[in-house]
Amino acid sequence: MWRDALLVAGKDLRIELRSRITINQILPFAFIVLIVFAFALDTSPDTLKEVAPGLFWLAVLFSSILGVDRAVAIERNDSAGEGLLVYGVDPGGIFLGKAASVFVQLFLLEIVLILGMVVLYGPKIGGWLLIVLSAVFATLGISAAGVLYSQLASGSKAKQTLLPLLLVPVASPVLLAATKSWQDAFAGTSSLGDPWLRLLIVFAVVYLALGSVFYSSILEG
Amino acid sequence: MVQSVSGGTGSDQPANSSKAKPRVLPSRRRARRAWLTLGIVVVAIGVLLYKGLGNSLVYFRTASEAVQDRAQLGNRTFRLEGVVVPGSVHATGTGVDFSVESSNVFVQVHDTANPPQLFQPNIPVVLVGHFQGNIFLSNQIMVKHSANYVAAHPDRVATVNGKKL
Amino acid sequence: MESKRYKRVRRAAGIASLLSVAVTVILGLWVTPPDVVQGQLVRLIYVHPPVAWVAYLAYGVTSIASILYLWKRTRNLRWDLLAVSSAEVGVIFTGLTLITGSIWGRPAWGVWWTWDARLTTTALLFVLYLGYLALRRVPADSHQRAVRSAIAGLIAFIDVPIVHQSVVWWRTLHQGATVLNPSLSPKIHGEMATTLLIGFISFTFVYIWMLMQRYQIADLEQRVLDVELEQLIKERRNEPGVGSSQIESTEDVDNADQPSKV
Amino acid sequence: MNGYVEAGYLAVLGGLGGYSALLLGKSKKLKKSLLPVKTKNDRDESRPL
Repeated sequence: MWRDALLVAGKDLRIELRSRITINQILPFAFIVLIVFAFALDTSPDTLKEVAPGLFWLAVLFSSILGVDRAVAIERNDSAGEGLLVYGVDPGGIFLGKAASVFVQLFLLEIVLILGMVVLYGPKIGGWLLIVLSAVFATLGISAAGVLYSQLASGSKAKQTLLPLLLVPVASPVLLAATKSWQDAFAGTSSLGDPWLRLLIVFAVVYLALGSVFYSSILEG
Repeated sequence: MVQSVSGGTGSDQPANSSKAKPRVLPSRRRARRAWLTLGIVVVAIGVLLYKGLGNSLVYFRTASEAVQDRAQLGNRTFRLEGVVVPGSVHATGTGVDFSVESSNVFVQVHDTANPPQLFQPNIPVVLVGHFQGNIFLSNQIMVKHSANYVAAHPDRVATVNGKKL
Repeated sequence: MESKRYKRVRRAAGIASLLSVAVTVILGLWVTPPDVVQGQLVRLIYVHPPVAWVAYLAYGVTSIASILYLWKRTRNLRWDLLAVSSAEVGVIFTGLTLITGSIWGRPAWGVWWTWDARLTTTALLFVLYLGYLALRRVPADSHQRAVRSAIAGLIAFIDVPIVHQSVVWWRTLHQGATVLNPSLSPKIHGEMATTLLIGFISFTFVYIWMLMQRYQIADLEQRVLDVELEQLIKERRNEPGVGSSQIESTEDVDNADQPSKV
Repeated sequence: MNGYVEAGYLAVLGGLGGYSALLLGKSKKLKKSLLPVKTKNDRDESRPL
């Protein structure tokens, strides 16, 4: 399963590297979201500083919808997905690979985005270790839930509206925990024993496990 | 719970046959792996339920905690909880002045909004506002009533019939 | 259309729910005494918690039916129909929980809504199962849809214990459980407790009736699809004497095995 | 009583009543749509088996 996961992740990332479809769409989108938030709240710069973590993770969550949609769409052309199965690639491996590929893309996006946030919102940032660790696990959780739900919603004409409806509630605990954990980190009051970080780890583990168990059922069905 | 993929019928094949052949796990191993993973999920959720969060979702701070964290709170807006001290309530033109108490720590409150109808002495309240000096300026009072229900006229209750569900 | 037994049970549940809800309303609005703290407002306790309980129950049934569908040995499309029926009823009851809670919250707490853990997780529950129902509308063959929605239903159910325990784990404005609290000692007595119990029972009856009614609709819809398909096949053949396939279908409708599993 | 209690009860009864009516209407309609098939012209033809 793990080898298959690496193969699929490598394949997806190579496709993305060559086509640059996701990055060309997602990065501008994420920045637009950040800028629109700044517009909406620009009358009170202090508020903007205070809610910066929440806005950041909202931008990531919205962007992830585009990312996971693409990750599943890759396999739809020429029934590539069936091809993978016929080759005997483990469905759990496909899931983990896709989640990993989305994770890498989102994580890179976050690095760029955090620079944008500093410039646009100007929050005080401290506690880098907690910031990085919560970002890792939050992104894992969002990618796993996202790939799972994107596959669940695939094949529907209303997918563009259905996927957010399904994914946003499921990912909202992750969004909440990531926001709170970043708030703690920004306030500089927190250690690595942050309860929100623990929550993020639990969610990442749960979504990854559920996905690798159920993915074969979805593909088969 | 995990079904073999369509076409993945080769359950008789060994798990790690030569690389050229499709590697399909035997269905029993597959099922065991599924149960193992579900076990992880259950344990993870269990950890979350038992240990995980405790009081981390801070909807409000009690009066004693707020006084303790006074320096850190500054004049940030937060929710403060405490029991309304009897005899401290004075209606003002726009709202009401009173004190709240928790663990024998008292906080003086100046409220500028209409209190809800259940507002009364000895009831726990949650206030939204911020400190100014040692006075808590509140612009919203929420009553946090308990889950106890007692008949207003106990003599009317013929039989005590506290059935459990 | 349906077996006599199914019809009888459903009718009994219908009558029971009408009667018991009437009793709950009469007891709740007029017979029970006002509360020391809440006064007349306490009367909302006879509807709000029972409605919330039915929502939990409905999602529990959905989850069990989903598991039974996913498990190959018990796989049967009827479980899928049962799951969606129960989820839909659950969404109705969750909506009513939110509405009655809001109506109670305004006078008792002073706010229509606040983002404490109980209210937030309940709102989340509502949206999760709305998503479940939306997922079911995705065109797919029935097996595919059943598998997908079963998985989504199971994942959504994770929120149910979180909703119930939220008042224990976290600080909330919402009060703790009056009856099903950790120490299992009810904090309500006398007529009030009896009425609350009757409330729980009566809304459970309503649930049973609605579930059976909704399940029958799901079943009928399935048959209409089958009949339509057969009619199309028949038209395609367009030969005299082959129309018997249609009679076969009506026979199915007459005495297909009835949902004794409900 | 005080408006809120009545509103709460009305919301529950109205909501449940409305949904019940919807269910009843739907099943009636579906049953009707199945009936004509039953009474079609080839009803009397020899049944298979």
